[in-house]
Amino acid sequence: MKLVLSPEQRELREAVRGFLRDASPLSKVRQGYDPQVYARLNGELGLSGLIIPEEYGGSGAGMAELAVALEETGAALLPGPFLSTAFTAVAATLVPDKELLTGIAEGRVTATLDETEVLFDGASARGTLPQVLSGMEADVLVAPARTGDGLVMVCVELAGPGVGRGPLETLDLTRGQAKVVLDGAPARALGPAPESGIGDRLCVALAAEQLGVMRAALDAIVAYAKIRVAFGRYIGSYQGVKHKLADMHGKLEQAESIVRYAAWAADESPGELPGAAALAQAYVGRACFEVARDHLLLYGGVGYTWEHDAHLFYKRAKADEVLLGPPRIHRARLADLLEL
Amino acid sequence: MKLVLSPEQRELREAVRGFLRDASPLSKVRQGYDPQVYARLNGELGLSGLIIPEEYGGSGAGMAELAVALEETGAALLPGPFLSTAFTAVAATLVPDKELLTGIAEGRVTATLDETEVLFDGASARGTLPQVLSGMEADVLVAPARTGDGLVMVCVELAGPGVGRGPLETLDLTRGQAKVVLDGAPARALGPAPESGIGDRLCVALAAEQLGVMRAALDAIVAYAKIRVAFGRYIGSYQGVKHKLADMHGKLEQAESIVRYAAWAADESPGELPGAAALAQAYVGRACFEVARDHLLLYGGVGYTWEHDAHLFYKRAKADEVLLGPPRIHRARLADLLEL
Amino acid sequence: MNLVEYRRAARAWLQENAPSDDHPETDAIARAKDFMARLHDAGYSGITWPRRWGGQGLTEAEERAFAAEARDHSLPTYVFSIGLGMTGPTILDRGTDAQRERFLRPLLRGEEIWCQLFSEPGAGSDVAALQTRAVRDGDHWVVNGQKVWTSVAHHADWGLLLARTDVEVPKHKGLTMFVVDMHHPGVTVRPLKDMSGRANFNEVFFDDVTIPDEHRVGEVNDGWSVAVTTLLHERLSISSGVGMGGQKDNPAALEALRTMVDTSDPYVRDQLVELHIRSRALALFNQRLAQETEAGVFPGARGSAAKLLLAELTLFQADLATQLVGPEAVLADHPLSRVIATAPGMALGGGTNEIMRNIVGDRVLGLPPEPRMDKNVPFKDLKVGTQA
Amino acid sequence: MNLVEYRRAARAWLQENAPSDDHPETDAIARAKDFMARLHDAGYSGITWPRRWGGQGLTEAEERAFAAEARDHSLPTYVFSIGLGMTGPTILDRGTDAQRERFLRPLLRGEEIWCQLFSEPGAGSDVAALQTRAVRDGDHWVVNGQKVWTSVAHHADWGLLLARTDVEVPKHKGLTMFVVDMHHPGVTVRPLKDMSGRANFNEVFFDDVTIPDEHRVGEVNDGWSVAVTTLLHERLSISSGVGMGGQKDNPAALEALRTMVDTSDPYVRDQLVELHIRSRALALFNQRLAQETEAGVFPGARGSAAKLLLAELTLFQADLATQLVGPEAVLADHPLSRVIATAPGMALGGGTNEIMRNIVGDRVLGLPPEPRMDKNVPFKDLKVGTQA
Repeated sequence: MKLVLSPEQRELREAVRGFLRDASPLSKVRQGYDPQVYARLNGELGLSGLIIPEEYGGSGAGMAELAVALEETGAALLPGPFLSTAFTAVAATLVPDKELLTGIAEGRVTATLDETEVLFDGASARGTLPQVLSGMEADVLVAPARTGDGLVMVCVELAGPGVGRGPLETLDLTRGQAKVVLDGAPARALGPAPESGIGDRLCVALAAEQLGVMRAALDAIVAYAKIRVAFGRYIGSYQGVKHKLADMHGKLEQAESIVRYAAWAADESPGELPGAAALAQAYVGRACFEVARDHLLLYGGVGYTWEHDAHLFYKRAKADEVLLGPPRIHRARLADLLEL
Repeated sequence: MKLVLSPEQRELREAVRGFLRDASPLSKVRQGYDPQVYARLNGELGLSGLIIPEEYGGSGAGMAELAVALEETGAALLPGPFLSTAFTAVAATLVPDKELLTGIAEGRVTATLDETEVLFDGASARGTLPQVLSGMEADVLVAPARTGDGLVMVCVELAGPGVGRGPLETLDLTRGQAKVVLDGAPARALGPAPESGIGDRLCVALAAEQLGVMRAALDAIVAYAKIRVAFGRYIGSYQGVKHKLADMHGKLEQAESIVRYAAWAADESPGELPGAAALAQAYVGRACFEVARDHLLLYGGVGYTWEHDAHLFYKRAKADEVLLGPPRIHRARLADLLEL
Repeated sequence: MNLVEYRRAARAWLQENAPSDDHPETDAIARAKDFMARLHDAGYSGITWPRRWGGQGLTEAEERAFAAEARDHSLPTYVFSIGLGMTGPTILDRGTDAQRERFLRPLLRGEEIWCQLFSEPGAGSDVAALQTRAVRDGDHWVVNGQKVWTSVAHHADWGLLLARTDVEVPKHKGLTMFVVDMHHPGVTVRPLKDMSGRANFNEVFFDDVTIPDEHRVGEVNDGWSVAVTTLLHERLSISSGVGMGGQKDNPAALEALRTMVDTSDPYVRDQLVELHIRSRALALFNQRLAQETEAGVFPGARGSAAKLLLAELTLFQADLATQLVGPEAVLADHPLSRVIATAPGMALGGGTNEIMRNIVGDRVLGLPPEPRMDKNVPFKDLKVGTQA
Repeated sequence: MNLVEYRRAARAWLQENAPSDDHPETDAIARAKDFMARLHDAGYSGITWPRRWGGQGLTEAEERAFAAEARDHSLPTYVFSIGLGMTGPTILDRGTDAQRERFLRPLLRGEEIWCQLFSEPGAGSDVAALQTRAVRDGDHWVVNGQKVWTSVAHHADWGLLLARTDVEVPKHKGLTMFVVDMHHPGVTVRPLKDMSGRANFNEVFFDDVTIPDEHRVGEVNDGWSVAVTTLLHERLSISSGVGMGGQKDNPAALEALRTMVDTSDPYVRDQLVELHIRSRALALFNQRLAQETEAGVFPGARGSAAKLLLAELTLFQADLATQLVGPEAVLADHPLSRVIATAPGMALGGGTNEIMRNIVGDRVLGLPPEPRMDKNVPFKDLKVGTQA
């Protein structure tokens, strides 16, 4: 089990962190998706190809590396289809048809993955997908379809014919969703849907993003507690603030440990992955929201204002917590895996 | 709905509180049951007859008054069969045969009530009751028995023939339990067991005791926080202590409100009683243990010692929390009552 | 007229006169003012205030009776709430007779709207650290500075302003209270959006705003004691309203939530039970405080415990509801989206949870105070606001 | 010998020599001493200590390798743990050569048992507020006072004693460290029972106990800096052990608990999931700290976060287990009865949760310190202990 980053992983982290600090500072995230940033992220850092095998143009790294990258994009509240494309890359590596991978690895194609089953007649797809992550920004949609041969994954060009999509305003101001209606949209089968592995990896990937969100929120409020004065003292010197921050730190330490473990399991220990993945969502999703909430509250009134960034973290944390379904599903999964 | 005490109820409270302060101070509770204190409690204050109708020698008061008394016996961690006798009096007022009531009201008879069903042949009872509250101190046991005519309540003299009983060492040093084996013990039927009403009233009575336990624990640690110094300041001036005490106070306020409401419902609004009773155990049982636990922790190391009284509250709180069964039963009951 | 008759009459009047719209929108202001005038004509505005200043000279009993009846209606009194609950009582307690004469009757009749100008960006919980300066110039004062969290400032005719008049003395000792004309050219009101995107309060900027000395409330440099009066009234008016309803229309409350989620799932059911337990516990506590108040026992700082618990319940139930409902809950047109986006408000407005815990600890439990670093330092030497 | 060989040899030695009994009972002491002598002969006692003083002169790598192997055994080293983990390293760091010569080898060989005498009834978290006095009398010191929470004092031959030698200076500046002979006639050791009824520690009374000046450790009035050394070693030895097992035999842990309760009840099942989540979260955090340590990144104050979380988990799971099991759990012969009765121990020993949160806040997060009221006041004028 490997819970600490290797020197290479630390380098990756620094590279992504440094890039995002310059290219996508917090002051910019309300402007939404910037395709140029996304292109540079993939071009200069090759992030979109991180977990894509080298033969398809990726760097063949593992979930551990993807987790490092997602932690940073999470901490930066990066807008746009980076997470959804990573989700899709996870799925696309597990189906026979790998064509999509090359486009993603090259940074040409943004994608999104949805779990809503669509109808597929071998050439086109029909169906309504009520909440597609980054559905307005993604070029391609991958979704499961029930066919005579069982469940297959199909791929649809979202800018193509037979596709209607409309933006959905959501709580999260930094990343949108879309309603997508497929009405005979040309579709291509990527092969049978794997029996397992996708959902678990999505749990891990999302937990990595959540780890970044909570870390950045904690860092921000700790910094504020060192400069904000009330009643003649820095607020961080009051135990009412300090003890809460200490508890938040404990959650962060545990969350990071779980994310490292789950990413390691995805790469190295498939038998442990289902339990690790459910644990990651059950713990990290909750911890991320709690830390984001408490960080907002500790700002006092200013944290309640629209101008302040605190609510961006709070809202992303809540949106992430329910992104893969009501959080209880992860607990129920754990109960099953523990044979309780 | 009546949530505040009447002047008469306040008088009763002062009388019981004053009596127990002198007759059963905390320094004495480890010595266990003192029949003399019990006799005076019933003689001077008439507590054992509080809810017994006047025609049977009681004072015909309601659960609201019993709750006031139990809050004080709880706060004093009074050892002995007071709660168990109150439980029995609750049951005995709800069955046709009222003979037992007179003995209890006069303070001659201590009693206990158990929910374990025994076998009853019309004249004697058989069965093993694994954990009878105050089973060594009580003179009389009341328990349900399944007969051809349905469930009846039967009454057994515990000092009589055919009864074996052995003390059980429990977590709670201030109040014991006993294992009771009935092997053809002479028994008398008190009449059919009422379909409802007993269990709810036991929930309310116990919650009243728990309210007293948590109040006394909070009072004690608040007093200590005003005299204990660390790092040159009273510990109560640190927000780490103060904020926790403020939260404990909030629990106490809510617990008292619920106990008053549930006792009022028992007396005046039978339709609300089941929900109020389940609420009382679900909230107050938990709050009592949390406050008792946190009060112990806030003492620091000295609270962990045998000589200190903190653990007496902690242990009583835990014993009370599970006295009527695992606490989840009250939550499950609430779910049913709310038709969830 | 005895209390029963009084209440019956109030009920009848309200049934006849209470409108349904209480949104403080622009065109609603005129209607609200019209309603207040009728309320005053009917004798229900300023029930306990002295007759001499436009009140009814009755007791708290009548006020409570009217309030109990008013709870069944949505009265359009929102824009007057600061005046009625805070600034008006302050003028009544601490103003001169000339000020009472000038300000109170128009306030009670809804002819003039008031706001309260205490908080600043650098002085939130620690109000007395405020930096807005008022400098004397003959028989006037000249004010420069910035206030924040000011409800209804964009509608207000008058503001009760706390400003610093001496920086050489410790912070509580150099403050003075004024009534400021919100229509003065140097006053700029800028709406401030909350985290849900709604403009619920304002920033107010003062740029060489002059105030005649006769609009000073209380002595020079005695403004803190006047502010304490105002804040006491604020706390009373908040705590009396706490937990009294509000759940009826809350989509995160049990009754609404049970229709949105799958209650055949035992986990969901138990979470709803938890919500029921917490909601009932607080509702009963509030009812007990209300009964005590009716019996003449004033809750005092215990109201801060109720406010703290309401803040926590508000956060808990918004969080729980969104978890149970899942992905849909974050859609902007789902009712829970707004609930989760405003849930922190109760924990931040009217004193943070930390301040509430201090109040409960100090005033209810009588715990020793935090040592104060800022009591005896001249304000100009004191660290305030946000700085390294 | 490389590390793999070292570890293999250690494993073999332990399999041959490790006894099963680790209870510090009276007759067990002789066996424990015998084991320590063999451990030392085999080269596994004082692995990183200098050879000159009886150690092995090896690195942390060997020590960790041995510790990893030792985890599979219950070594009877409990009565030596204070000496090995705290007082020995202090003598090593701060003692004179004569003291090192006299004390360290017998300590490593288990010939002499040590205890640590810092805490007092009036000085718990705030150790430096201690009141035990040592007064100089020629080439001796005379000690009077009382210590508390002293593990293994009833077996100890020597104690590391922190005493006040000057009351005219602020509290940290008037302390001196000594080695005291626990067999001195003026030393009285009284067992102190914990809340579960077991005597796990002691009170120690000093009544005109004399200590030769050559048993002073460090300079006069420089005892606090020596104590900081000791406490640092204490924290290291606690945090390195935190969360490393202990759950295996815990009746409140998931594996034991699932056999006691009805897991067909969905509520019970979800509560067990919660226990699993919290236990795994902490176990993984501890493993990460251990991996970092192995990689040469020392956890430092982050170990206090792990200790805090362990304290909370210990309380949580004892509480949960007794709730789920219900009435039986409080019977004295039920395993959970003891668990709930000792659950607060982890939150109180080795620093309360409040102290841990201060450490994490100050040293991990770098937050500003609490203002100190006690730094510059002569001790004799300082409020200490319990007083109105």
